[in-house]
Amino acid sequence: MKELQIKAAELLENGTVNLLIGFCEDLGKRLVPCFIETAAEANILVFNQECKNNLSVYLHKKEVKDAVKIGLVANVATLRSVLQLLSENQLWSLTLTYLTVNGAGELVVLRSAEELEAYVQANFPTCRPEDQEMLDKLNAMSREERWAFWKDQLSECVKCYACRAVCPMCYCTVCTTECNQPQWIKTSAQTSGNFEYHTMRAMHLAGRCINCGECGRICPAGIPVHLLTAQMNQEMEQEFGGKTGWSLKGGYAMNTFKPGDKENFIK
Amino acid sequence: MELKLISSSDIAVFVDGLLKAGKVVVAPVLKQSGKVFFKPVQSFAEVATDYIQTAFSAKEVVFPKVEELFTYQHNEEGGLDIKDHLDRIPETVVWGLRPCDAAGFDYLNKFFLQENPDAYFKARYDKTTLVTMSCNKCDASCFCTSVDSHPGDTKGSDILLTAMDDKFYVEVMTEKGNILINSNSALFTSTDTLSKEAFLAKPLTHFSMDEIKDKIQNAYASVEWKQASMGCFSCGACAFACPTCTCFDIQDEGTQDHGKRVRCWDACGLSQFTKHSSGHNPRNTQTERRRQRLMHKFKYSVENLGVVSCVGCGRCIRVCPSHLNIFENIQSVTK
Amino acid sequence: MDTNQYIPYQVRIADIIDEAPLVRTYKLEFTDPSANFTFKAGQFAEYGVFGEGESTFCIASSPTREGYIECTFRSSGRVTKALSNCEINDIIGLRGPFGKPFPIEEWYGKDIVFITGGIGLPPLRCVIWNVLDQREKFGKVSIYYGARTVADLVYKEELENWKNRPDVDLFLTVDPGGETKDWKDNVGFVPTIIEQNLPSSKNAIAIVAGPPILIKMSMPILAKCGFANDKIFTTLENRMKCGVGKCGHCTVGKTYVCKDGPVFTYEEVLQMPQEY
Amino acid sequence: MAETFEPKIVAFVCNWCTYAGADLAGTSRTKYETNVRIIRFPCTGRIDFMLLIKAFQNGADGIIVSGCHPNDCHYTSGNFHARRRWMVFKSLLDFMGFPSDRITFSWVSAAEGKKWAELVNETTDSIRSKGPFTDYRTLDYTLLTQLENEGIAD
Repeated sequence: MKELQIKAAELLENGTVNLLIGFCEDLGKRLVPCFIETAAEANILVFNQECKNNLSVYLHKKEVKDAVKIGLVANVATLRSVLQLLSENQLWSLTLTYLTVNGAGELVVLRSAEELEAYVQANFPTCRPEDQEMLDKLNAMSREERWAFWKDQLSECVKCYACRAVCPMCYCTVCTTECNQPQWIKTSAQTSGNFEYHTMRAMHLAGRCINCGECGRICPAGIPVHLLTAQMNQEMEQEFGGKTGWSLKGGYAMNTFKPGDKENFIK
Repeated sequence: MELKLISSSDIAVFVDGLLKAGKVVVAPVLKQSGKVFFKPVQSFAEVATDYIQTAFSAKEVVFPKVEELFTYQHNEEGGLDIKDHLDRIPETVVWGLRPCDAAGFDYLNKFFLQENPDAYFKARYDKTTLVTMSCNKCDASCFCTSVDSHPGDTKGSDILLTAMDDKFYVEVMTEKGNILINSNSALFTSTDTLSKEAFLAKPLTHFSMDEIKDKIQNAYASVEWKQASMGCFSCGACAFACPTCTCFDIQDEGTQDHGKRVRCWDACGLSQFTKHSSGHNPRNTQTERRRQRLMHKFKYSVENLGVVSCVGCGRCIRVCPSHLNIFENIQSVTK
Repeated sequence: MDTNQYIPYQVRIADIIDEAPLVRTYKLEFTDPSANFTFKAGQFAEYGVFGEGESTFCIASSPTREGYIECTFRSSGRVTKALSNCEINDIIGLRGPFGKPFPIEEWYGKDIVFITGGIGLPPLRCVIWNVLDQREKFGKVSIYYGARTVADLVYKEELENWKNRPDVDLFLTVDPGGETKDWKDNVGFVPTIIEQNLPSSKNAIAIVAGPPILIKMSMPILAKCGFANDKIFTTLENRMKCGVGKCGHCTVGKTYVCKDGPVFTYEEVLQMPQEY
Repeated sequence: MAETFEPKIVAFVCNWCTYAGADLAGTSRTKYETNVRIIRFPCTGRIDFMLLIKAFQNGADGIIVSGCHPNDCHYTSGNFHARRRWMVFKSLLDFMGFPSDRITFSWVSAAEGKKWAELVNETTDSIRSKGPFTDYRTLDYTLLTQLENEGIAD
């Protein structure tokens, strides 16, 4: 942890970074995002496997973008989502420097998109075992059981939109939920409106989500919404090949096509 | 105010008795996600007992996340039949909420009924009885002692139970509480006042209300707001989990011929909250929205209703994706 | 059971006037005769199209005209678009009256200056007619009104009526470039027209309403004429949903614009945080 | 409820092929069930998945989505994009437990009037056997209104 703080202070000192987004501990010993602008504050930085927040979502925030030169202390999932965002032509107006700790515990500093791509491909994360187990359990269920499962879960949703707020891929200026001509998604948190919202969100993230799991982890109502996009990811990888957040060229599966795409369900 | 005792084993008998009497009992239930929620229960067995705080507050019983204001239906004469369903609200007992939640109900009562009384809230509140459980343990997010409350506070609750080894010390505060007790008075034996101190949690006290009340006067212009709200994503989680957040939106659902008008939760943190149809947004950045939330709770509601509307339950800290800390922010902007 | 403020009156559209592109005036009559709806100048109401929602704008007709109320709105959002598709004899919902009215009784014997622009005239028209219907109680009445183009001027025939009245000084204008061939009145922004015909502030009060830019530009001129801040009244336009000070959308600092306003003196507005 | 349940089928069809096919079925007097309500789209690529959810919510019991055969598309690749979208949407609905067999996807060219008629008849019979689709419409209740709806309050 010491080298991370020293490197961060150095980056802030020599001006390669105006604002560094990292983790620190709050009163309750919880790991929370922190925003450091001066080298002196760098000693509060902390980084370990428990740092799960996907900090790349802050790169869309106006107050953060104003700093232009931004440092990001990131786990591999965050790096993968930055790579996916770069492949979607986002964030190119920022000069980003990434600080991460690799499997062997050494501090790694990535200064360019190419270095980022190489690092992510070398340490490409796989689906977390507990998620895979839940996915298999759900896929093993009958349709009625799955309907009952999601009906019970989605009736808990209060439409606080925290899942949309923490997702780096959800950066639309006006979200479908905020459109009221026509009213695509009901504003009130009734179960049918929640179904519409989560179906729409899963469809808009299919082929883009990098499965960092943040939406399910932070949901106040404890709904595993990350399973929806995780399932979509796995099916689209089998069906269309290619992985999300794998390369700068990206290639969003839903806006290309192959003549040989799956067709057995079309009469 | 009456003081009673009830043995721990009789609690299950008491609650099941309420259920048999046709009352709806809403109590904390441990869900598969490991979080505890207020749900209607069918028996005492479902009630969770080992928890510090529920994920969402119990305000949903008197201020539901979606509430039908009325249904409308075109009739033959070309007019509309408009019907509200205020008469169909069941007798409800909220079991096992914490003293900070009960203080939250006290604020909701002031907010909704003091001026322009809200008929829907009144209908639900009159039919609700609050049975509060004082806290024997707390965590770093609890700060009720900093907002003029404490883990054994009786404010707002009809009955306050304090667990003491194998029995519960029962403080019956209101008439509604008496009715509940008398529905099964055999289980209770009267007692004189006992000291609860030994059985209560000891949350840290970060500041006092008098200290904050005068320092908040010029906090609006503080430069700390930007740093305090940097971690904020502008979602509604803190407002929807909060026992005293009362903002709502009114939406119509249905066609021009028939449908319903519903009232649903809204949050000042959401970016569309104050947006005009012309596109002008008085609170455009996240810093202003976070400032509005804290200034409303610690200054504006004091000026309007004479009481700080934060009860120190710490839900907004636990539920926030980046654990923004309301009492740390208040301390930093009132330095 | 106390009154349920969310159940609307059912009102029938008796007459429709197309004032300007996208701007319509509805004359509304109460289907339920026992409604005896009374209001004061400056109060507003929530107009609801069932199935679409509710929208907030002022009551444009004067309380001195019994039996009906009028409202003027521009079609911009979901509800106002649905409202502008309504025809005569359609039923819409109306909730109100909400908010605090203009303190007209305090203005007896004083000169009154109305300054407004574009769609800001309806909230003031209610006050203007209220004053003109008891004209003898007031001093000089001057109205400064402008719009982007000639077509955007609302209440065109009433403007003619006011222009021909001897006891009203009407200063009509359109923004530069908005005039037509046979446009005889002024051309220029409302604040510049005020500067050309400065109203005297002796024993006078001013009422300003309309787009924020107009309010911002007119205030210094009124200050120059000697109007004290508590002699200038304005209406704040904020997003409103409930109208009774509960839903939280219209708050500016501790003030609920719907319950404590929408009419404020400029002095009160200055004390509020700049969030409107 | 009528003795035999008459399903409401909504058909989202592309204007250049399937709509013309349906037109051909009409002109050649082919009989087919009248439960279908046809909505014309410039291309299957324009059919948004949200429209299907809205249709189910407003009372549809079954949905037909039909457009040009691959390589026939008037806009060259509309149906290819649509094919991928429907593949993902169908598996999402399956994963959420939605009866996605109530949605029939097909290619019907402008010359296949008979195929259109058979498609409609087949779909109507299969939906009629499945009965009305009320799962989606009866989802709406929350904590306390849930009790009111279940009549505990009465």
